[in-house]
Amino acid sequence: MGKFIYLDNAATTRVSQGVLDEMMPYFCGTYSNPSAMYRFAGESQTAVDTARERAAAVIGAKPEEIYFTGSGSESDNWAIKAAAEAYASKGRHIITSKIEHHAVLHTCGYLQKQGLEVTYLDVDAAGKISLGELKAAIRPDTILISIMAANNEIGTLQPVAEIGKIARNAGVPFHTDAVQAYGHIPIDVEEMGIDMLSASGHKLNGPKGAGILYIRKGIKIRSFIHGGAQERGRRAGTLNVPGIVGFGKAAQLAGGTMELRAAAQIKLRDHLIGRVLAEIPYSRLNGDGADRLPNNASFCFRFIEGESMLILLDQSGICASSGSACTSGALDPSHVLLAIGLPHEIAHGSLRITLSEETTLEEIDYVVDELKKIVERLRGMSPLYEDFVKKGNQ
Amino acid sequence: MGKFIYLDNAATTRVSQGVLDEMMPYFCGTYSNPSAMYRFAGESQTAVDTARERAAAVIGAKPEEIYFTGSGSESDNWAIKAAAEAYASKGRHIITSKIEHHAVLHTCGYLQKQGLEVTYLDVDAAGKISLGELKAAIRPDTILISIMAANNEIGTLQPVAEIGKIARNAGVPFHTDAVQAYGHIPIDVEEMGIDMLSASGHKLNGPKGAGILYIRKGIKIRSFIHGGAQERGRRAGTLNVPGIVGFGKAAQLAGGTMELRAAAQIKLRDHLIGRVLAEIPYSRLNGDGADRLPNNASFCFRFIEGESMLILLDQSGICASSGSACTSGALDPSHVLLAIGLPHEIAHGSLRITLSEETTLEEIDYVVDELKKIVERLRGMSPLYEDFVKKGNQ
Amino acid sequence: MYSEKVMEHFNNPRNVGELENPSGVGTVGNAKCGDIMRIYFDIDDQGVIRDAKFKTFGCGAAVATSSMATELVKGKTVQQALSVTNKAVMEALDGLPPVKVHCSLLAEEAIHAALWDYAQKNGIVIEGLKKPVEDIEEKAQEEEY
Amino acid sequence: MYSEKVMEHFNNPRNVGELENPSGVGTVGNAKCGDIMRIYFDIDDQGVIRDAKFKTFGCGAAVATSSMATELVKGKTVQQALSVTNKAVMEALDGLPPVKVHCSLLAEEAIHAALWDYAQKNGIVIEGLKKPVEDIEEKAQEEEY
Ligand SMILES: Cc1ncc(COP(=O)(O)O)c(C=O)c1O
Ligand SMILES: Cc1ncc(COP(=O)(O)O)c(C=O)c1O
Repeated sequence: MGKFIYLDNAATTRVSQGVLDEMMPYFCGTYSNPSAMYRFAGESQTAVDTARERAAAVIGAKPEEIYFTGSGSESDNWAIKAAAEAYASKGRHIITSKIEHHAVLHTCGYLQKQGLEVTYLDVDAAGKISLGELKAAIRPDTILISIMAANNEIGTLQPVAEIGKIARNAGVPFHTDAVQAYGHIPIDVEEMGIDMLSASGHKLNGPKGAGILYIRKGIKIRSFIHGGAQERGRRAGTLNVPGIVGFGKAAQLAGGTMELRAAAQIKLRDHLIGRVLAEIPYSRLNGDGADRLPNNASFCFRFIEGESMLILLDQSGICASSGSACTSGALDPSHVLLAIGLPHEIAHGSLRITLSEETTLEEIDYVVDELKKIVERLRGMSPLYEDFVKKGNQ
Repeated sequence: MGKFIYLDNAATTRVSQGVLDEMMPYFCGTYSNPSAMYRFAGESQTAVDTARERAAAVIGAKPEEIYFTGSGSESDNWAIKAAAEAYASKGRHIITSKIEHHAVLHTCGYLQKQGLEVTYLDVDAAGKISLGELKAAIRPDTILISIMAANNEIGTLQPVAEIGKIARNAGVPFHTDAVQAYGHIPIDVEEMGIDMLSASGHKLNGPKGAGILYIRKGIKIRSFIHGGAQERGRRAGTLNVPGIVGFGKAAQLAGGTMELRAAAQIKLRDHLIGRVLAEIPYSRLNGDGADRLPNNASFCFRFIEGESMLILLDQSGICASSGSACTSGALDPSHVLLAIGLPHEIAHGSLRITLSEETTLEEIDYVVDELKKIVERLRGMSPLYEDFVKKGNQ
Repeated sequence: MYSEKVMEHFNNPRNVGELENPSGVGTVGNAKCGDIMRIYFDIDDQGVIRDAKFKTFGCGAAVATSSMATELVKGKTVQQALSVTNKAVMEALDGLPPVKVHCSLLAEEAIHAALWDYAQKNGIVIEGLKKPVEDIEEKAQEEEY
Repeated sequence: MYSEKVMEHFNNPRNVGELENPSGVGTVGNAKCGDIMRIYFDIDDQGVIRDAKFKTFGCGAAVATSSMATELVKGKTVQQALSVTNKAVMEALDGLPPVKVHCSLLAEEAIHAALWDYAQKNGIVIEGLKKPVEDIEEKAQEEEY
């Protein structure tokens, strides 16, 4: 196989050379534990401080409001579970949406078993929550609103600033899972009234195993990982210095190129969407046409199933995904696609294509050409398509 | 400063070249998310599988009993909190010791606030728990025994096999924090009756931000980080492939060289201990003379304070620690030194020297020579020493 | 994730298609679970399966098991075809990942459904053949985490 | 972690030692907290601090603040010495890390204690000087995590 086209950048990204270069000195050279007394430790500490500043700058936060974690999932778990504890005396009600990542949904499910009440807001056909429903869902005992900034499957952006305003007016802390959004679209925690925000390094050409939780100063929150006094006593564990340094560099690079990158990606993305919808019958775009991540295109193709598509795409040298990477292997179709109202058999035929900075027009065109053949081939062996054709294409 | 002698290997270690070489392909090359469908993901998956086998082999576990985490602290938190939940219907009592790492102690403290009861076993002057006291502490509602394999400050080894036997007989799951022991001393989870075990990559020349929790098959345990289906649904978050690969390689290397390395380190360690005790008056060795980590020497020097020693050692090019790295900056002396019965002012004068594979006899001799001067100098400005001398050295 | 045999059958599935006037046809599975298999049989007077075709909506394993199942029953008598179990299909494919075992069950059920249809049409009873369930729902296999 | 000034005073502490027959001596802090400071003053008939010495058991900041505190009071009158506050000591050292601020408080207390001793010995009252507390316990500054 000559071709290799990686279009699963929502699942994970390649560590960029600039990021790796920045990390390298901290494995075998400046390897010390930053919290030690000797000067050697000071060098690691300085590197961590720089990373914290860079991570903060991308979202208009103060460096001391950034806490380094081991993943986006840890950040989500921390924000939600620790808020549930910290605000237990105020209430036991959380508001989230039906299309959150499992790191949020399963954490909420866990808390429900502990007796908390969770409202899962519906989304419309484009994947957006209703601000009216959000307002209506807020109760005196609501202690947290957790709504993602951008959906990992269908790319839909939520109206974060408006959610922040509603939360602020109601006096309810607002957490946003920005794992897909951080470094990809403009976010300002001040302007948008965000109180907590999760991000993950490997979604922006940074390292895996490095995430952040932004916690606004003044937000009551407990530790999730208890132990040593790292991260101002809030997140125990020897700092993953290379990972943190890599996160910081990735954040800086992503922040610096965001506008140009987004513009280029939107052009490619819309070309991809345009060709697919025009050239492949019975296909649909999932998510919002405009309010979507610059690098995300999510489709459903009727009568065929996602995994088969993925295997055939793979044989054409194309890496893509169907639903989110975490849930592949599961039998149920994506909860996100069901939440936007798709019936099961259509939801099963989903394909997510997520671009990188390096994706080219030629690659996109090649993908569409291959995809056309693959869809046709799979429909040729689909009993659903057979029935559909026989019934006269209603 | 020409000299650079790193003797704080209990805090963290240098990533070895062999480990880094093994990790390198997984940053910019084979960077995929192992759970994806395409063949590119299979390469990451294979690397993770190999790492899991290597990590398991060091402690005689099955690969599928190894769960990768983001740190030793996460592993400790997971084991203890999730066991508390899983066995809640059986009881609410945990047994641990007074000299555990804060990742265990603060987790237990947290659970106490949730209403659990925790027995903190005393240790003797050498830092060992009493098996009799352990037996006596077990109650019908005891759901977990968590005793560390080796102490991070004073290096004392606990009688893990005997603890395992007692736990097994009582039908109580046994967790051991082996962050300092894994890859350094022989551990066999079968022979020793260990049900859960925590380890951390950066303590054995592996990467920071990569840990494991061994969970024996059949041990009921819940997730700690909820979300995606990674790690058989028990630990969510995109796998940190380079970190996991690095952990595996470090485990393999450490396991393979354990005997020879330990023998060499014990020789150097005992030389160090011998010279210090012989040549520096009013000094003491902390921990057990024989049952101690091969690379750990922990001392107290009367009349002087640890941080001052560290700064002066640093100026001689020597990196060491006083108490554990995590707690430096704290005002209280180490809880471990207090637990073995030292009065505060002696505990404040502690120094921990932890060797690496690369430590040489020349380095050790240099350290002792410098240390002698430093201790003398600090005693020369110590009011405690002044009083002691004036009172005629009683 | 898949064996080479599975991949080979997925890439070059045998017996894809329909039969004009099949002796029996059976459709099993449902779109909710993401797998639907339809098997057509052409069975001669001796009760020998002369031809078999399939159409499948589903994952790689679903396609491969359909392909293998049709291969295994071709040329067999109806009675022999009954002994083509899901295990036989799996073994012939050098195994399936645990999450995909249900596809092989589906293939077995599809054979049974087509045979049942054949029996119904011809008013005969095939020994050992039970009326197939059309819906093979997964048993909720939730472990407690 | 420490400023260069702090490091300089730690490495080359001024006025380390004892005085044979001091006009006043004060010891503050306790071993439990890990800091003990003792300051000796030689004060002339004019009430001018002619010489100051110290001994300190404690961290780098404790040594540096002792050194700086003795430097700052030397040549000053007793009354002037009273205005050498912990803030003055900290500023002269280009600041201290937050966890080390208590060391500068200890230095201030040590000056006061030595002056109190001098006042007691000479039966005089120094305006604005209160009997020093010997034990400066840290306020438990536990944040809730
Ligand atoms: C005994 C022990 N347990 C737990 C830990 C925590 O490990 P980590 O820093 O990787 O979270 C450490 C090291 O800091 C340790 O020495
Ligand atoms: C929206 C969203 N939230 C959370 C996560 C979890 O991040 P991580 O895999 O770094 O734990 C992901 C990615 O997997 C995501 O896309």
